[in-house]
Amino acid sequence: MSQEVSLSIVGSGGDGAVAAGDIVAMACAGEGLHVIKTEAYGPQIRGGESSCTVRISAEPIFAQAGAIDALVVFTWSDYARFADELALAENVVIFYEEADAPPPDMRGILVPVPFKKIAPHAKNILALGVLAPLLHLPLEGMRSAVKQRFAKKTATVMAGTLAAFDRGIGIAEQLQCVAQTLAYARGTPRLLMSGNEAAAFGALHAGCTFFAGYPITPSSEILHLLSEWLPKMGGTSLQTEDELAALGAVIGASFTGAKAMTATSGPGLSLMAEMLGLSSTAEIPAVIFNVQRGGPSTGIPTKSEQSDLMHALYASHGDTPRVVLAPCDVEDAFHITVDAFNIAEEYQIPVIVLSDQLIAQRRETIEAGALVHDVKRRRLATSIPDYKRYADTPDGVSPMSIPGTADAMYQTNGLEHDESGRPSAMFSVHERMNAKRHRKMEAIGGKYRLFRRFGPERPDVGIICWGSSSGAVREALDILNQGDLRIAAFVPRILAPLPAADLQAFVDSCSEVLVIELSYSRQFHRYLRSQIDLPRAKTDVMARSGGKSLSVTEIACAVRKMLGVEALEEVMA
Amino acid sequence: MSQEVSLSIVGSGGDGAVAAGDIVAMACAGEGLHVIKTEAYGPQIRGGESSCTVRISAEPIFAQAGAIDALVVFTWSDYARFADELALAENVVIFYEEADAPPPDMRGILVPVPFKKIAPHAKNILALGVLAPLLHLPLEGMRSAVKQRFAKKTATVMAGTLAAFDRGIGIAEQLQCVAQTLAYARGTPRLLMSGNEAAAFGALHAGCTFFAGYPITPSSEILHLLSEWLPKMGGTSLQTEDELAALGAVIGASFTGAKAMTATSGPGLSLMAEMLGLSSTAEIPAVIFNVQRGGPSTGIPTKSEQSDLMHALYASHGDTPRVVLAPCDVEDAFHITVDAFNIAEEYQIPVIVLSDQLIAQRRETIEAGALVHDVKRRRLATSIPDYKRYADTPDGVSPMSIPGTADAMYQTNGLEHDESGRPSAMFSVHERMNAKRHRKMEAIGGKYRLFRRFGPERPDVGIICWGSSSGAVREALDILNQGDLRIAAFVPRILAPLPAADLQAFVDSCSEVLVIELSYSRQFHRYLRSQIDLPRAKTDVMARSGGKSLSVTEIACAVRKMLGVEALEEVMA
Amino acid sequence: MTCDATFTAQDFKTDLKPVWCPGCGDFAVLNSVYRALAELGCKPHETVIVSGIGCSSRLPGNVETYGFNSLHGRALPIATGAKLASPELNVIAVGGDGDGLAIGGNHFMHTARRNVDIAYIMMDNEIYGLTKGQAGPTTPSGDKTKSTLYGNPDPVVDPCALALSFGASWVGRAFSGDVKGSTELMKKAISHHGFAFLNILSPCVTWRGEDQHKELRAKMRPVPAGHDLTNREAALRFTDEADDALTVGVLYDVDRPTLVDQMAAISQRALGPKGQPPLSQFLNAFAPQHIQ
Amino acid sequence: MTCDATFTAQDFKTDLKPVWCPGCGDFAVLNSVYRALAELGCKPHETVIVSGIGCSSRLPGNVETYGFNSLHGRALPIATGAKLASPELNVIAVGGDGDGLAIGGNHFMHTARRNVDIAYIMMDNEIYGLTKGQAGPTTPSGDKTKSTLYGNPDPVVDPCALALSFGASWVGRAFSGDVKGSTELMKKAISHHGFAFLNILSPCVTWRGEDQHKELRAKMRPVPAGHDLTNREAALRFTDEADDALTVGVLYDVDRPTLVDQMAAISQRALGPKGQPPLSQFLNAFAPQHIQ
Ligand SMILES: Cc1ncc(C[n+]2csc(CCOP(=O)(O)OP(=O)(O)O)c2C)c(N)n1
Ligand SMILES: Cc1ncc(C[n+]2csc(CCOP(=O)(O)OP(=O)(O)O)c2C)c(N)n1
Ligand code: SF4
Ligand code: SF4
Ligand SMILES: [Mg+2]
Ligand SMILES: [Mg+2]
Repeated sequence: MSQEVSLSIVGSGGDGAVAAGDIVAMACAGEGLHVIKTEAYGPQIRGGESSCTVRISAEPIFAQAGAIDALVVFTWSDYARFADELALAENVVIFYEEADAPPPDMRGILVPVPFKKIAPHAKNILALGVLAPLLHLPLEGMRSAVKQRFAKKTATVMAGTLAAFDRGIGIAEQLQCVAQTLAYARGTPRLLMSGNEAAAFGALHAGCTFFAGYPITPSSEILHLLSEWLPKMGGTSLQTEDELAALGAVIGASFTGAKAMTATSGPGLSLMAEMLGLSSTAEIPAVIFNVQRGGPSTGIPTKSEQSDLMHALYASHGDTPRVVLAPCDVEDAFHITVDAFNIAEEYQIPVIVLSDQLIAQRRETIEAGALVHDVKRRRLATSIPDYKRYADTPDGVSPMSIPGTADAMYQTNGLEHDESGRPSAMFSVHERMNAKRHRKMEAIGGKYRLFRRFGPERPDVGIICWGSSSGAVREALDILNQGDLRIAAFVPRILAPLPAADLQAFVDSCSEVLVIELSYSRQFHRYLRSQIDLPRAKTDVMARSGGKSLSVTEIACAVRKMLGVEALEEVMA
Repeated sequence: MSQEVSLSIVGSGGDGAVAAGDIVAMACAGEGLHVIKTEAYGPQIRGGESSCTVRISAEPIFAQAGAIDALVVFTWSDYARFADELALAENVVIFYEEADAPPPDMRGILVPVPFKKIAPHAKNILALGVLAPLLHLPLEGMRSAVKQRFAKKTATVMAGTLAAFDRGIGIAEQLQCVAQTLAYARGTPRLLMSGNEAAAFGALHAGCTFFAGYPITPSSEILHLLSEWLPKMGGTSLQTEDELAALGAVIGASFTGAKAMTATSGPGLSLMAEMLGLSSTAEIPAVIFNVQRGGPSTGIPTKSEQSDLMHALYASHGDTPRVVLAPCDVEDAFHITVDAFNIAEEYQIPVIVLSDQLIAQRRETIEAGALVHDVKRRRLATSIPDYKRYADTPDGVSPMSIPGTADAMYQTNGLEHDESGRPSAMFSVHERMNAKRHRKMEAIGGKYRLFRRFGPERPDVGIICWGSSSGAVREALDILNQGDLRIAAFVPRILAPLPAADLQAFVDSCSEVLVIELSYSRQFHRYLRSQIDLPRAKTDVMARSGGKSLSVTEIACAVRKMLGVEALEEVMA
Repeated sequence: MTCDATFTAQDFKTDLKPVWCPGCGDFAVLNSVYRALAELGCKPHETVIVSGIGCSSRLPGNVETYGFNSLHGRALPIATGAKLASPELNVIAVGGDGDGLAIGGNHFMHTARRNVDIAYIMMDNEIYGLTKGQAGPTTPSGDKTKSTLYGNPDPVVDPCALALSFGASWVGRAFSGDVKGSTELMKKAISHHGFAFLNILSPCVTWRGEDQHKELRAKMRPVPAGHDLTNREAALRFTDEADDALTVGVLYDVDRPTLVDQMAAISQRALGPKGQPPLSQFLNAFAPQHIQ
Repeated sequence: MTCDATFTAQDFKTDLKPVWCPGCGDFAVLNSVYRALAELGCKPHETVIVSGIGCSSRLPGNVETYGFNSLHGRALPIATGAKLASPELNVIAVGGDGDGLAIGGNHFMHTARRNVDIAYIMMDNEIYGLTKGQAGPTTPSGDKTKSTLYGNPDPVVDPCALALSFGASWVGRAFSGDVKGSTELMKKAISHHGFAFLNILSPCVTWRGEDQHKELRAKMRPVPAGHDLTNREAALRFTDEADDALTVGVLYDVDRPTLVDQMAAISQRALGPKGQPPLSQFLNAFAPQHIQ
């Protein structure tokens, strides 16, 4: 018995590996369990190999599965594709298609099952039936989840599917093998959402009424969901001809008062560099939701990486203030999105959210009650005598009028301009306006000190990381701190303006510092150096390419190596 | 008598202020003098106010004019526009249009001249006639320069123009005023070129055979010159529909073996972010010549700034290696352009040159003999058995085959790919290829330690600056080091990879460090912090918006203030 | 578009001095804009003028409405966003030939295709004015310019022909020197339900020479009587005229659903008979359901 | 283009497995490419295939020539640079409808206008395939897709109509299921002197359903005898057909100077009678001249 299990299903297109994972995840969410579900695909557009991994736990979890306790393999050649990415537990139980012999060097408890013979059209559900009793997964919940998933199928198909599930249970009962089983107490059902879904909900919650976007993996779900929901909520969603037009339309909509957003991934964000500068200079709120994938260039569209950081921080010629936020997990994708709107609107500035494929596309359980967040509004100008659109103010924010407002008309532009918005090439105006625009960053920094801190005070090692890496780091802390080590972590959720004072205090409090990131060129580390004092002598960096998600073990090893305690036994759960 | 004089002519469109400046500059270049000529314009597209300033010296000079010794004003309202930008010497002599009374608070030696009455169509040449004898400018040289400038005019017009010049001389002879006069010995004639002209020549010298660009101030002269010259030299110049297409065409041409370049300014560079990543990932050489202007967004197109640095260093999502070079002056625009081609070709990497409006559009004398520079070639693959386009090598450079080569065909892409160029989503391939691509940066850094260092060893203050700022810094050193101060400067000409070891050694050798840049958000300083150790306690930053060029006095004051020697008397020449 | 208040042409002037060269055709375009807005009775504060970058794109700064001189080539996406988010506004886009046909050509295509309910006024001087005289898509083939010293290698395009192929529902052509004609055409373009494209030939005295004015005026002729405004093939013929002809007037005018109409219909379909759901309904798809 | 060596269709295959879904129309396009190249006698190493991003744009990876799967929408500028810099190469561009008409629409316009001497093959499945089924410019109006749940609000475009309006000098349409017909049309497109645009309808079984194949085949009919290939108006009529018709074949074919021709002429004019000057002559304009 264990408080958690992880299972993985590997197959080809049509095998329904991913659907099976969804069903398990939803069933467990219904029991109030904590779940994190991830998927992976081969290069084939469809019909290629896919794998789906579900980690289920009675206690809160923050990272995708580490070692797999139970594995279903429909074809070994498909498994081979993912072998690198799937860590198998010592005593893993493997249910494989009887007709396909396992490779000779395959370790684990190997159990052949005639999936194809018994349920040629519902192999995946049959497999769930086998897994459920062995792992102690909720049988009724799984039946419900199957019905929910196939709600649109005919009664006959549904009946056949449920029968396959029961056949699986029957098979399991005859098996002699012992798998890791789950022990838990049933709780309030949880939502099961992906980061993209949470972000779309966050946008709607924040009052977004305009979305424009261009499809791109792994962000398209936001386009799909907002195309479905905005028209219901009195808003508009537009698929544009390209990303330049998408951000352009967002700026146009926002100019007339709408809360507006676009969503994209690296290549699209690159194309938005010029428009970003316009939003910043004309001081028109805009939210740019960017889901990072493997780069550079077209890179690896389906995998996660943290390498759009520098582009997000610095793209666009000239001195262009912008805000950069980064969610830590699925639920946080909701909060950060609302914050993005709040900051964009309150400070009339472009806000880039840097999510990543791992957060965006993994499904995670969250408490429905957690999805609340204060919503802020724009500082509007209404019929001000002698209205000056860019009037200088202590925090740099000038009241903004919107078309339709009489007596507060203005003509704006991306040229340097004076308080009225008149183009000016004068140095004095330029310096004053640069100062005004950048002053907003100070104001935001003062108000939005968004970060998370985990672990004990005065740590031996203080980890600094961001975005999806924080999940694995948080779990690594739990493991590492079980002995006498004192490891802590600081995770900024706002990257620009960076909460530099808080971060510096953290760094100063640490004996050693470890920066962790999924960027080959160490973008985060370089950025931190530019913003705070990070003494070389006490700083280590664990940076590598994305394309494989950060594991808890990887982090634990890095910390131990740093402290020279490699020899220590593993204390993994 | 002095070894240098500076003069300025201010007028409206049609007054010919700029033409007059050109003539003086060319005449002085013919005498072997050192000249730096700058222009400034109001917002009017044509017919608006303009000013032209020429600094002439018997000794080498590196910065535009400081205090103006002689000023010609055709209309005081035009002068008012530039008053902020023109520093007048204590004893400035001002020749103004008799019909337009000077403002009451105007200081200086005010001399009314009936320009309009005497030479309504050649006021500017008349003014030159007045200035020439008073400042001891070369009379014959100026006549030649007038002829050269108006070579295409009719004989009658030419005669009238020359007559105006002589009338001016006549007027000068009757004047009682004493101006700063120039003392010099005639030398070998020099070339008079702008940075854009030198860069276009550099490209041709380097063997560029393909140019594609889209017009944009202040880089268009490169497009114009290469459109004129490439067709003569067996190459091709293409004006594309936009900047994305321009860099795309460059990459396409380079893919087939051509040495290829584009030129642009901030907004265009922003649009090139995605293509830049393709060049880097597919490892196709490309030279991107970017002339910085005031930003952000459309900003101030006609003025200089150093604020495209971060975009040049970091634009494009993902970990995208690229090289960034920056010329220090007009002659250097030639050398850096040749280096840009050399590096791009040798290392199959995109190279961005960051020039700026001040270098690009000012005209400066240079020695014709200085325009020589070694030219390098691409590492070509020819019929290699089992050819692998991206074969891993110690320096990361893989032999490149070009279409037309049999038995070395390959299919490339911007996806992550293996040694053969095959798309791959595998982590191990991704990490290996990221490493290979970034290894080239190390190789370049080892070979191209491009920087300039001025001033004594172990300085009290070490200035770090880049690009056009270095001219004023160099002159400030000369002044500051006249007393007991020991001031030095380090000017990297390659910004990525930064010559970090050399720069660190410099920093370590300085008691204090002053970073100087024209970027409100201190881009250079932030970048330096990320790359080297720049202790806060000994570092000061002098950063401000562009839009007004850096003056020698400004720098000298900053250094003195830093050292607490403000009280010291000015030692300005 | 609300058009009931009374504002004079004068009321639409800002006190910013136009930056154009003396003699530039854009002055006349600006005058026509003032008049058209006044004569249509447009309310300044309910009007938005969006432009790109270029000499011509400076126009919004001179008109006392909401104005936005944006980025080179990007006026139309911004105008689209403005119109979709606030359909009650009168949204007008203006810009140059380079802005709209070179760098902005793709947005022209898609904005016309979608029939976004805006008027798009292209101030066509057959050259890149602001950047000092390079060839653009409307520069005659063979012409020598700053960037085409040996003659422009590219064939010239007719902006109206493109607008027609892109699916614009209203297409007109004007000559800026003819302020009265231009004003009338602008009024029609602004009043049109859907995407209205008006190409105004507007001379650039600085880079196309002083004669462009005279030449254009000499070529100008009205749309012949009897031209069927709903016939695209017929309209296209005016875009392939002899060198000495320039037909001005409305070339094409049809009514089809605009993008605003389409979005309204989508909203209707999305809402269904039950009307706006509570936002919490969004979460249903992500909540485990107990299904018997 | 050099076309004298003998390579078989087989010789043009790389050993990379295509990533397409079983049943995807693009397999047939690939087959036609192999055959066309072989039958034309193209030399693999003198052929360059450039694509954008999309399912269709993966094609160059499967063809044993020089190949470049570049960026979404940017195949044509890259192909233009390749052709201008190396006119002796046989340059072919391929890609999807979204790639060429949405994000890449502007390059399509200008590359056609300039008559760049390349063949451009658009694999048109009326959908964004790679990103999993969003509407594109060729998706029928009203269709429900991932991004248009309540029906596509945008009018559909005909790529051949656009090509004709942009000035393409050769325009053809094919159906990928008709490998023989497609091969013949590709051969003509590749051999054409100038910009040749071939729209190949290529079903996406995954996002447009299994019926797209059958439907397209049923609609397919040849260009009627007597069609004047130099008549643009006539060609345009095939781009505005009834819903149940899909005319395949060459729609338009004229000869006019290509951009390569124009550039050669420019070089001639630049050189003048004296031929290539020494580079040092560049500096003359910047050297003070002693003029008496
Ligand atoms: C991205 C970008 N590229 C280039 C420019 C430079 N630029 C400014 S205006 C212009 C063209 C102007 O031509 P047109 O649109 O015809 O307007 P006109 O000045 O002739 O009225 C160009 C290329 C820019 N501002 N932004
Ligand atoms: C700049 C950029 N935006 C978006 C994408 C995502 N993307 C990849 S392929 C594609 C569209 C594919 O449609 P199409 O061109 O018709 O090709 P198909 O897959 O249908 O063959 C998109 C939007 C991208 N790669 N780059
Ligand atoms: S350059 Fe031409 S278009 Fe621009 S303002 Fe002058 S005349 Fe008008
Ligand atoms: S998604 Fe469609 S276009 Fe893409 S490979 Fe599959 S069937 Fe072909
Ligand atoms: Mg123009
Ligand atoms: Mg498609």
